[in-house]
Amino acid sequence: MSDPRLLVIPKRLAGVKKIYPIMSSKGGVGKTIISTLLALTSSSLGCKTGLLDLDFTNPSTHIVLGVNPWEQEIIEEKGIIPQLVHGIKYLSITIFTRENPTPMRGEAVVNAFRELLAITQWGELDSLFIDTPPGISDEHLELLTYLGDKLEVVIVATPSPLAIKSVERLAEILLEGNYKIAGLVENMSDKPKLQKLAENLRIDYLGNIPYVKDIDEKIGNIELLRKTPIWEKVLEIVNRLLGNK
Amino acid sequence: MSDPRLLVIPKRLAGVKKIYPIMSSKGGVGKTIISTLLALTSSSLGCKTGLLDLDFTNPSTHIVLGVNPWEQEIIEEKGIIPQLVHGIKYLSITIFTRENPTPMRGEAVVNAFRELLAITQWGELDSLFIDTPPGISDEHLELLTYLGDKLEVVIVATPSPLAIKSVERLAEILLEGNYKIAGLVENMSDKPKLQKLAENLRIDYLGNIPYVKDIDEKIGNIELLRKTPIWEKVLEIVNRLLGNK
Amino acid sequence: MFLIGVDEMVHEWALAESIADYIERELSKKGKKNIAKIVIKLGILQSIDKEILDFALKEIIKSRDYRVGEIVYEDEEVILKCRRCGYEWRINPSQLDEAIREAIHFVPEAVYSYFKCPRCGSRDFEIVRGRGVSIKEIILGDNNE
Amino acid sequence: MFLIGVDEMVHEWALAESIADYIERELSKKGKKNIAKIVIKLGILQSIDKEILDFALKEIIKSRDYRVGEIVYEDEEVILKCRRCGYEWRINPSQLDEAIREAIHFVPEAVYSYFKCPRCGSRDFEIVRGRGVSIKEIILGDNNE
Ligand SMILES: Nc1ncnc2c1ncn2[C@@H]1O[C@H](COP(=O)(O)OP(=O)(O)O)[C@@H](O)[C@H]1O
Ligand SMILES: Nc1ncnc2c1ncn2[C@@H]1O[C@H](COP(=O)(O)OP(=O)(O)O)[C@@H](O)[C@H]1O
Ligand SMILES: [Mg+2]
Ligand SMILES: [Mg+2]
Ligand SMILES: [Mg+2]
Ligand SMILES: [Mg+2]
Ligand code: NI
Ligand code: NI
Ligand SMILES: [Zn+2]
Ligand SMILES: [Zn+2]
Repeated sequence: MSDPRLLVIPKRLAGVKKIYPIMSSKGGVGKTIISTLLALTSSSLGCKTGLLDLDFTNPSTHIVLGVNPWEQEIIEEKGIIPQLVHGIKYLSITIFTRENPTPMRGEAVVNAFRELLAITQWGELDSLFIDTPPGISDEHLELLTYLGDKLEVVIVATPSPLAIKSVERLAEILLEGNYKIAGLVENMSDKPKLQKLAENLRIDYLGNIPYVKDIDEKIGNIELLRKTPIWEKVLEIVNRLLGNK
Repeated sequence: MSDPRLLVIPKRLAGVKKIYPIMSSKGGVGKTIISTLLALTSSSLGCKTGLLDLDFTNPSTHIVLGVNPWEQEIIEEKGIIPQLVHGIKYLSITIFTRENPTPMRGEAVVNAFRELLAITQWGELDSLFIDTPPGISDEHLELLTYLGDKLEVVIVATPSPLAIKSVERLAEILLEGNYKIAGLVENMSDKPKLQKLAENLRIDYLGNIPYVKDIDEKIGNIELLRKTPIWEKVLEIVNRLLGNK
Repeated sequence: MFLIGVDEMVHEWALAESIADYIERELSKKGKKNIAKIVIKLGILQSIDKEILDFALKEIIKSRDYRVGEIVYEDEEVILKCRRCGYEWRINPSQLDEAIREAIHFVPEAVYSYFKCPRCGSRDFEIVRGRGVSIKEIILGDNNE
Repeated sequence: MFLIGVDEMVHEWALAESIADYIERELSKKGKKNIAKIVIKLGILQSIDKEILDFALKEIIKSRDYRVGEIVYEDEEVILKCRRCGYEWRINPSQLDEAIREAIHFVPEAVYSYFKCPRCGSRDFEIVRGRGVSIKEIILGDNNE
């Protein structure tokens, strides 16, 4: 650990009680929507909540939140302070890259990760939710390797055969490294089908979120999202996660 | 270019007439299914076809093809020869990693990419289809930077707001670098909705593939896949791509 | 520097703290309490405000249990190199549009969203040198104080 | 080596060709036609068959328009280092299960699918040295022939 930035990152997160990265090696299973709604529902329960978008080369939590990256403002105070969006402390690389394409090789991802986390002052938070990209590469390894002790990973999967293999591979990495797994969320699924899988992997089953056909029309509008069954289900899940039930 | 492997990679692909990477920064839009079906339908038309899975940390074309990685065999002849699977020359890193999780940082991805392409003898092919991971990182940049002149990129998108932004960002990178774009495939969409987007970006619209509810039950079984409307539509698209219409 | 309230409160402070922590760790590894000299490289891509960084670093060090003799800053110019066509070029952040300069000031990798190779248009380029803050050298002092 | 038909046809041939191409390019850059000596490092993780590589390389060079005096191979042992806990360890591929050794023989990065840190279980480790084939040194010869 010869990178000075790695020394201050734990300090920047010292006031954060729980960090929940939302992961799945498979893309398109709902990580972005779920991480954003986990943050929003947690905040709606009165918890101090943060949301960090780590999908540097394809950031999209701002689209779910309805935030225009061209209007985000950088607030400097012994670092930078995440902006308050719908009550949550929100940080995405789009505050710097706007809507431009940002292809990054692994080395650049590592630098962006460390720089961003070294300068961001999260303050006091009950929970910080982190949206992660698909795959298992630099973003995930930086999180696990340097913040592993503080993490409780939320795994997202759909009941598709393409997604299930991915869950098994991800769970194997987490289990053998003794990382904490908060549980498995089953998305786009009207009935719970992955309880058995969770049981076999010995991870908590957090619940299933139904497939909602017209969800795309509601993305970007919190008031509309709040009225969907997805919100309701995520609220149940966040209650379970935060130990409220 | 000081890596000796980069010198032989173009030779290994010298007998390949066209290379089609299937790309989208967004995950879960159908890259894997579409790249696999593009290869299968192209082969069904009598074309010599290859399929390469570049999604190293989450490979899944073998699941669509119904190939058991534990039964794949490595054939050595002045390098390695891709296995014939349902008539196509097929190569996935799972031939080496089996079904184990394989987290890789960018540097490892680069090494795996160059090693694999330096030792693989594709022979004579009309078309090589390449499944790529989501995001825009080392796998994509290695392809674009070192094989750019031979590529015709197939972009896949769904009509979701989360996918559209991604397409715009990807197209921007390809257009400004003067890469050839074969066209845009709209997936999980019963009506063509992205024609306008394609037109604005000045890329060919290759067609829309309907949402097929029970597709997951057919994954891994080519005979069942062949009877779906997805196969039919991909066949139309491959005909357009190969200039047969 | 962006919406600056009090000068010394800007984001250079966060970087100064990481340098101070690094020094502290190096000293504690060696069981020492002071360094004679530290050389800090400032890649100009990040447009670090040297005066502010220096002020912050000295303030932080004052509050710590060790001493630093001399702090030397060395500017490093930016060289970018395209992996696709090999073209090398320089950029001078002070001539950039303010918003872009600010973005790169916070996260130098934002350079990938605003720049492409002037010759071939590729965004696959390397920051050969001049990215940002790094510690080039630490010369330990004696321990007798 | 796997399902080997003729010895010299195995995958070491593909690697030999990349070395031969590299030499050719270096020579043509310098306008020379022969090298006195090339030193090739063989990281033992890849279990390269030295005899086969040597045979293939010499065969390919014979067919080319340049000459190579001496080819020297240097084995390099494998050191892996965990990024999470800092633990360093060695592996000896000759003691591995045959199928795993073969996988790593073709693509050394397959090591990430079969190994984890023996101390903390992390797969985020670095191949510090010993990965595979690389060219350590080329000493040019004179040009008069
Ligand atoms: N429960 C759901 N019902 C219907 N569509 C969903 C649901 N969850 C996610 N989606 C859709 O699936 C797509 C992928 O979701 P996203 O959150 O971007 O996944 P990821 O971040 O894992 O790639 C989006 O178009 C989103 O609108
Ligand atoms: N046309 C379609 N209709 C219904 N489901 C589809 C369709 N195309 C893909 N899918 C499903 O969407 C999921 C993601 O597809 P996949 O090919 O793995 O996407 P990607 O490779 O882009 O991540 C899979 O579960 C797949 O079965
Ligand atoms: Mg996402
Ligand atoms: Mg895929
Ligand atoms: Mg500033
Ligand atoms: Mg072998
Ligand atoms: Ni600043
Ligand atoms: Ni071999
Ligand atoms: Zn260029
Ligand atoms: Zn370890």
